[in-house]
Amino acid sequence: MTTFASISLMTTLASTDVMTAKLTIIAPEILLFIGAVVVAVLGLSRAPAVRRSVPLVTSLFLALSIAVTAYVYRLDAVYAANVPMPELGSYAKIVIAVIGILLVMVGSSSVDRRLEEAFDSGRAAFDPIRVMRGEYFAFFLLALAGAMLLASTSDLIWLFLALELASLPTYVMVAVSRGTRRAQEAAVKYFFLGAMAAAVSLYGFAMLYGATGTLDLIVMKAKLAEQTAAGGLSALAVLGGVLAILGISFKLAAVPMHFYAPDVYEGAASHTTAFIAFVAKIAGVLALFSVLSVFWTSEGLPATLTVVLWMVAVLTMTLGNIGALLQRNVKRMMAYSSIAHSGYILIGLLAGAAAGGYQAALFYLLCYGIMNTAILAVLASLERAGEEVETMEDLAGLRQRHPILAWMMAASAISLIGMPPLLGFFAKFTIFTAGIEGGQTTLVIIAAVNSAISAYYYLQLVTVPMLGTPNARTEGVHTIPSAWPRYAAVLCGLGVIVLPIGVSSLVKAAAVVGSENAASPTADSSDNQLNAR
Amino acid sequence: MLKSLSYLLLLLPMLSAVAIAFAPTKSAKWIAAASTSVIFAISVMFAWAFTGWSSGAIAPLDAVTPILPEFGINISLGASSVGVMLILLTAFLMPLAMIGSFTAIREREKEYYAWFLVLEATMLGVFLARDAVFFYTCFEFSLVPMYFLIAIFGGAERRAASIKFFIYMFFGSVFTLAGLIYMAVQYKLQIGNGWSFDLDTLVAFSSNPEHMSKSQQFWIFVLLMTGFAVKVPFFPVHTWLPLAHDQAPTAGSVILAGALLKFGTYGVYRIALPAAPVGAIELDQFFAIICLIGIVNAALICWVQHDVKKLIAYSSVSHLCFCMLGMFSLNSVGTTGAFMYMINHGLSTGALFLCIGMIYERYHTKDMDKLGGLFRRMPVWSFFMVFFTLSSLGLPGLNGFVGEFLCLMGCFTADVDAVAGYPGLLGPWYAIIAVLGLIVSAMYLLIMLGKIVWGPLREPLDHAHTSHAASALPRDLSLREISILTPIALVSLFIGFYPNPMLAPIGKDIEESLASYPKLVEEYRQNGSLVWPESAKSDGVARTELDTPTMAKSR
Amino acid sequence: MIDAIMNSSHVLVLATDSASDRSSINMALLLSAILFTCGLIGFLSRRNMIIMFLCTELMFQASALALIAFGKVHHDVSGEVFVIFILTVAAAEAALALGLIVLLYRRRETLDSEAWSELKEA
Amino acid sequence: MIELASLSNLTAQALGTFVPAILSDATSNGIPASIAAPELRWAGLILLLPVISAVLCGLCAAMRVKSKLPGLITAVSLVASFGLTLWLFLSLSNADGPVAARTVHLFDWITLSWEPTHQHAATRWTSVTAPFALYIDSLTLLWMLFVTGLGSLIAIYATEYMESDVGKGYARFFGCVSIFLFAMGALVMGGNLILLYLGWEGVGLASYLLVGYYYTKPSAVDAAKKAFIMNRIGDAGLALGIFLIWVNYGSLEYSALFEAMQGAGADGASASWTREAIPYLIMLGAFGKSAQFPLFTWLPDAMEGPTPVSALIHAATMVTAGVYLIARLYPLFELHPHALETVAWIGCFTALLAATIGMAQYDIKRVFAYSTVSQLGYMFLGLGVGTSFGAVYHVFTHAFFKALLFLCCGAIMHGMAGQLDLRKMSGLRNVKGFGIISWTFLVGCLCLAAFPFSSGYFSKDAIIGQAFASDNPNFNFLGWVAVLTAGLTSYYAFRVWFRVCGGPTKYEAGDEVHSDADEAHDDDHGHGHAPAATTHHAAEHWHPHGPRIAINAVLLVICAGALLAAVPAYNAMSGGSNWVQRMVAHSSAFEGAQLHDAHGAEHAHHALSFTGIQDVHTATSVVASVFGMAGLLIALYLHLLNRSAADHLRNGLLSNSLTRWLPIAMENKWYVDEIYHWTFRVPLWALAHVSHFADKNLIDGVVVNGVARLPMDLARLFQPLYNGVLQGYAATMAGGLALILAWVFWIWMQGV
Repeated sequence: MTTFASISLMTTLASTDVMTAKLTIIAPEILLFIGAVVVAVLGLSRAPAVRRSVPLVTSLFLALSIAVTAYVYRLDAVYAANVPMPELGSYAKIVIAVIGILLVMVGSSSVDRRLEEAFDSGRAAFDPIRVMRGEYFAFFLLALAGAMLLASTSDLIWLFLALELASLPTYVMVAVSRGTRRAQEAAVKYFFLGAMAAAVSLYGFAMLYGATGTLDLIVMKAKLAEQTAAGGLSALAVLGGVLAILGISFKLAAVPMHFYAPDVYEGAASHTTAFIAFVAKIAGVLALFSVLSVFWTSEGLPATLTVVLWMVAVLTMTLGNIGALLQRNVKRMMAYSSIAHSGYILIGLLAGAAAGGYQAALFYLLCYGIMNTAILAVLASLERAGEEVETMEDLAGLRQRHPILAWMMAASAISLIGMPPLLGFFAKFTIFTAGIEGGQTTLVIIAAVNSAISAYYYLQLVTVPMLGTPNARTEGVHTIPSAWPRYAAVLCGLGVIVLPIGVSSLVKAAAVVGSENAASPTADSSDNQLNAR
Repeated sequence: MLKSLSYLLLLLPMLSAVAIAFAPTKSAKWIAAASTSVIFAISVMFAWAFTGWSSGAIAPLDAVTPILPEFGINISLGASSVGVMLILLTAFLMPLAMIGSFTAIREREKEYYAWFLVLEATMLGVFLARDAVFFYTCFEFSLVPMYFLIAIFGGAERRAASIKFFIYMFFGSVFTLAGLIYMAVQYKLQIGNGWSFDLDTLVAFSSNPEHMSKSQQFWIFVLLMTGFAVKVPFFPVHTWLPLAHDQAPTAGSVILAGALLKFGTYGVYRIALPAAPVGAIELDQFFAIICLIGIVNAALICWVQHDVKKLIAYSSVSHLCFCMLGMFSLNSVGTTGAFMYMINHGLSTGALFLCIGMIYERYHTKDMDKLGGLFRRMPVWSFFMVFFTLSSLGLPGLNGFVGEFLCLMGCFTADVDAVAGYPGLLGPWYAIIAVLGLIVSAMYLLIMLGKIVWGPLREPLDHAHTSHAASALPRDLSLREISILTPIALVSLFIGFYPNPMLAPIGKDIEESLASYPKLVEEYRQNGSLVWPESAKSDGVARTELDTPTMAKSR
Repeated sequence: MIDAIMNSSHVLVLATDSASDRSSINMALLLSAILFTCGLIGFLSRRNMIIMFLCTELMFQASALALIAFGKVHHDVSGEVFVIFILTVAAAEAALALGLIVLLYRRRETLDSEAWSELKEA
Repeated sequence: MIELASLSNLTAQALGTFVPAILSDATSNGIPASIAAPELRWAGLILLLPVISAVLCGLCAAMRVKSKLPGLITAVSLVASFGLTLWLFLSLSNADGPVAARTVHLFDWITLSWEPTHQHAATRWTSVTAPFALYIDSLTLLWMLFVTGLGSLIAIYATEYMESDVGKGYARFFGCVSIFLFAMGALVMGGNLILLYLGWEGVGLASYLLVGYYYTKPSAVDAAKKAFIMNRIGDAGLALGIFLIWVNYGSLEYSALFEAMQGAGADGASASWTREAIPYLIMLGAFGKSAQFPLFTWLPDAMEGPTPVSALIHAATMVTAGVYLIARLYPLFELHPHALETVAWIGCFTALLAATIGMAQYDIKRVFAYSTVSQLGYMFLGLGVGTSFGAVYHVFTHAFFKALLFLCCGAIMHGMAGQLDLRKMSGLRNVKGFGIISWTFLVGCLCLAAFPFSSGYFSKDAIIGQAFASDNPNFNFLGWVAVLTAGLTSYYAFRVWFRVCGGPTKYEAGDEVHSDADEAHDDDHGHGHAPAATTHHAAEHWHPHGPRIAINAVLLVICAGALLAAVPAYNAMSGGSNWVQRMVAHSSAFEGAQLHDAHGAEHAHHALSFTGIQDVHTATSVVASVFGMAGLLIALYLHLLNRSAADHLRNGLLSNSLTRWLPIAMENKWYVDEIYHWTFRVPLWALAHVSHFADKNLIDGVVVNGVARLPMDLARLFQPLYNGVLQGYAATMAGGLALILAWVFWIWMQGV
């Protein structure tokens, strides 16, 4: 009781300092907001060169935000901001921005491409109403800003708003990513189901508030710990926790909130698919960090939440992997793959920070971002008769005409399987290690079986482009004029191969949610928790 | 010296692979042949300089390159005599396989040779690894080059075969990974000294009754064995092998049989058996019975095969089950036999695949019903075929015999030599059933010889028309082909008559790495169970049980 | 199930508040649950996309109501502050929703959500 | 070559008369400890020479030498090897000192030892050592003398016999013969059981390669395969026996082994099955190699090989390896009298069975093949009833006369273009060039039929006499069977001779004249040597041709050997001692206590006492001679004087429904092959198909692919959920949510 009182006292007394500190640590996000405005304006320019510079400007802002993040997270403000996981942002924000740059490269020329061509050729006159590239990249930056904000969440309002900020722009991005009906259908499904999920998590937040009487995460954690110590969590808290987790798991595309994913990923343009696959996932994971850390006590997660997460993890990875087996559409396959990877990440969340689970999950997100972007960048850099290339048949024998793209796709696919010594292996390795250390051996074994299942469909991404024979259909497949998606593919593909050399520092850098953190159990408590079983 | 040689062993194949990728297509095969030969020379130098022959202990090569120091993962190399022998075997077979492919591979040559060199690097890595993760990395990554080799250069069903091969293997080895990680995590939690993935550390740790309870050991053994069993391959999980062998290009089959399958047996010997003695002892009879079924079943299947390559593939299953039977007798004789079997199987089966490849190049069929009496056409080839068949069926005086005899003897005498120095499990009845395999193996191998080497001449009907590709090849073996087979034959003969230089260092190695067994085995034989603390440490050190699902105790 | 939750929150309310407020707060919470359920059921059963969107709004407002009620329980204003943000977000969503719906209507001239089921498992 | 032949001739004489000093008068009970004799390392050359010859033959084959060079190389090296053996024999005979076996360590072969891990460990079991070492005692020497001697002679014979294959299979043939000699040498001289096993399988290999020498003939290939596989069955038993020996006695080296066995005989306490099973497993090996029931069917088929091979491997040497094995391990068998009795029964049964089959065969080589089986049966009978001397003596005499018979058959075949059917040849003694063949053939038959005072007479008598001398009534019964078999033997031997060499001159060419026309490009084919010009009108141009000098000389030498093999027995009769008996007596094959008992009983009472002859051996010779003469006379009547009577007899038997089975069964070899086919091969073959089917469809098809398909099928199960309808998704999500909430609630209730 006294600790709780002192904490709340401290928060009120130091509130002005806290506010400054908070504003300091969200400097990268603020920068992205500014960037969003700038980009939106630039996109309306009459000069084609200016309009064409939009992706570049976007990247510049992202690069700047990396620098700012690197700077800001060396300040004391990080600890003064009274954020449950103060250092989280230093890794998460940089990862988001880096992958963001790659994603910009993938999508740089896709939005409005036909329209711009029409403008260039004089078939159409410039019309500010019809151009969308500016908006697209503005939304792009906003969503990234939302995801980044999730890394420095300190209360439920922030959490909710950041989640919505990460979500709402993506709905629009899906809709405008390409002019087809399928994209709009995808957007509709994404939006409505997303709204429902948001409502669910919001209701969960309300319950959490009801159970603890506070929205501040640190205070809430203390309150819940008190409840636990006093004989168990209240039903309200458990209900709130479950609802919040399930609502957020929509972002992760975790079972049972994953149904939208295949349709949306398939409907959106490839570059947007890459975007939502990564951004939504990292947003969801960061949000789950916050929610789960509230529940961690010295005894670990409450049993009910453990069970729920366990089941969700198992179902997510299993349904994701088996779903992907039947797919001929690469994007749809990658959707299921995304679902499956969420399942693996959930192992890290279940293992807890002390066992290195959060670290593993963060590292996993980075790896997943690179590998997934590589595959979709290859798709984005190809077209057939003006349409996106998205089925296996289109990729058959890709090696013969675009060997580098085929190799990059193969390397990334093999890495996604978890084949050592590629990047994906280290991602899985850290997750598995954390899982076993966190006492989730059974779960790890299930995940291991799942990764074997996944080998089947990932191998298709190797076999078809590398070994398939080109057919009449693939004759029409060629690269799009812009080379940026190809560069992105090569960068990601090389990253998959080369980054393992520096994997040590990457993993070390991900150790931002450590045991010294207030919001997560310490190593001792973890041991005790394990021992108590 | 040893350190730089070991690095060279790993780097040279990789560098050569890169060189091939950038060199002109014409020179690919020459680079491959030259570099694999150089690697063999290096491996011989390595064996020459190797210091662990007499001690039997694993000689660390002090070559530690940290990869993930947070997890204690390094590229650390070390070798025991068994490992060095297998390195020699691998490095010996590689140049032969490469030279053997000169005429068979005419398309996508660069990829072919480059992948083979990558494969060689992984194989040498497995046998040199002293770090569990590095071991696993090499163990697993070998699938990729093999996958490409089968999928690009294989037979008609290559696609299905390669995918099956890959997934089957991968499915098995993820369990091994889980087992390795489990050991490492327990090490970290119980020792509190940070992470270590050093194989010896982990093995010593987990075989200690103070650290691992009975059920933990049991499950660790099960997890580790799952991956190794698929690789060996044990009886019910062997079905990838005939398909993969059948579809793989000749050199692929050679390496698959010669070195890749040894990953499994080596893994069992190097990791599974030393790390989890309780699991091994309790599951010993189960695995032995599996081996027996494998021996007899595969041998019988060989009998009714029409495809000669499949026949040899199934005979591999039978032979490796034999090898594992020897190992699971857990005594000195059997384990030594098992090791000899590994080497000899690599030589003779590898050579048989080479022989069959030579026929396939000429006749484009492996169907025994279409080929016959080739002695008349190709006496030199027939000589080698008969020679290696005899070596494969364990004719004394050739290499196959030593391993086979010792395996059988180890298995047979295991329950009796408890009065002697080195008690083992199993016993005469296992050996008696295994002997049936011996008889049947003579049967199918001689039937094979009777069909393709002896008898009236039978050539495929359309041979005259399809032989345009083979027109470059002489009717009988070319000098190149003879020079591939001759070294293997000579080595076979040498081992057959003078296996002692191999037996002595291996004996030491086996005593070292299975040091905990004799006592436990004897105890098990006397009491039918082992006195092993069910919960090893009760003083507040964390332990996560493998056998209880998390859910049941989550409350 | 809702009963059970209500019962448990009942305990909580008992512990924190006076008996007179108890019933009204419980009623508010019950109402919020009913609203949420109605919203969900409406979302599942109606095909008109505007109605569906309104149902999600209903669910949002149910949460808002619960937040206010809990704020009352805890004598805390932060619940109400949250509600203001929720309203803002709801407005933003509404704008987005309407934009999307108009876009779709232009394409298909229908607001039936089932008309948009081209993307599915093959 | 003639010189070499006469050298061996001389030696054969020497064997009969020469009494080695160290072997003369030792009566020690048990086997003396062996002496390490590093100075005898040169004895390894006996093994090395054939190896060198094999390698050189291989080189000749590789270089496509088109001359008789390989034959010459082999003959020279084998003769040299024989010379060395003789030298070894002489040098050991002249040495002073105790009577003992010499062990010569050549090099380490298999050495496996380990530290005992606890203090109870006995020292013997802490190693498995099998050095490449020789164990030379008088048994070894005896065996090696006739192995290398006959080997040299037959190699010389073959240089001429195989001449039609010069440049084709010639080098291969002699290479294999060399390999055989090496393997046989290792078998006989090897100092431990694993080395014996090496030789054991090695001779099997040589046999396989040589039986299948005419590899284009499917029957030859099948016969080779059958020989190897049946031998493998025996080998497997031998291997298991070797393991058991190690288990029980802790060593595999003879010297240590015999010591341990004598200890075991003394205490005789343990009778665990591991100990009891040893002789039976060893027996399995011996029966496989020596073609005894039930593993005898390969030997007659093995006659597909070239005749010198039949003579050398399948009559004189290799097939006696089983006898050698049991003789070598006689100390072991003496610990198990029941096992010896089994040996006797099986030997006797095989002798009778094979003799009955041999009576009804028309292929002369097959007749003698069955005769070999039958005679081997005698040898095992001898071992079984306790006269290892008798057995070994019979091996010795049989080696000569059976080799002679086969070489005669071969010479006939060679001259008659492969003709072997005794119905199609007659009166060859009058054909030009066949004289020597016919008369040496007669000598061979006389010996085989144990005609009084021939070598076979003495050796067979030693066996049968011992059977009658035994107290064991079973052995007496076996003695009667053996006597009956002796009569049958005499009948079938002379049936052949009277048919082929007696009677009016009449012959047909064999099928090899035609076979060249059938297979125009059959360049490796050919028994005998049908000239190349016989492709058309072959039969008209064909004339039988007699053998030349090499064959004739060898026939004469071996004939002499066959006759002289009786000399030791004469020596014994004239008050001296039988040289062979002394050789046996100073080796591990020495019949220990058992024999002495029998000797004690000899003069008092024996199964042939009714004849009124006190000495059992004399009585036996009389009885056996009566049977033998009866057989001879019947053969004389049926096959020379009144050949139609034979057909009448056969038809008479066939027409009587009660007896018709007899000739049919005999001509069809008692259907043993068929029985094996249906009881072993077919079920196993069916099982193989079942295994294959199960492997392909059940394990791979159902289980593996099923497991692989399971995720797919599961995915299909879930596929309807992804129906693309927004409400559907919402409903599923909400449903999932509700389920989870319900579950959580349930768990929570449980918890509270």
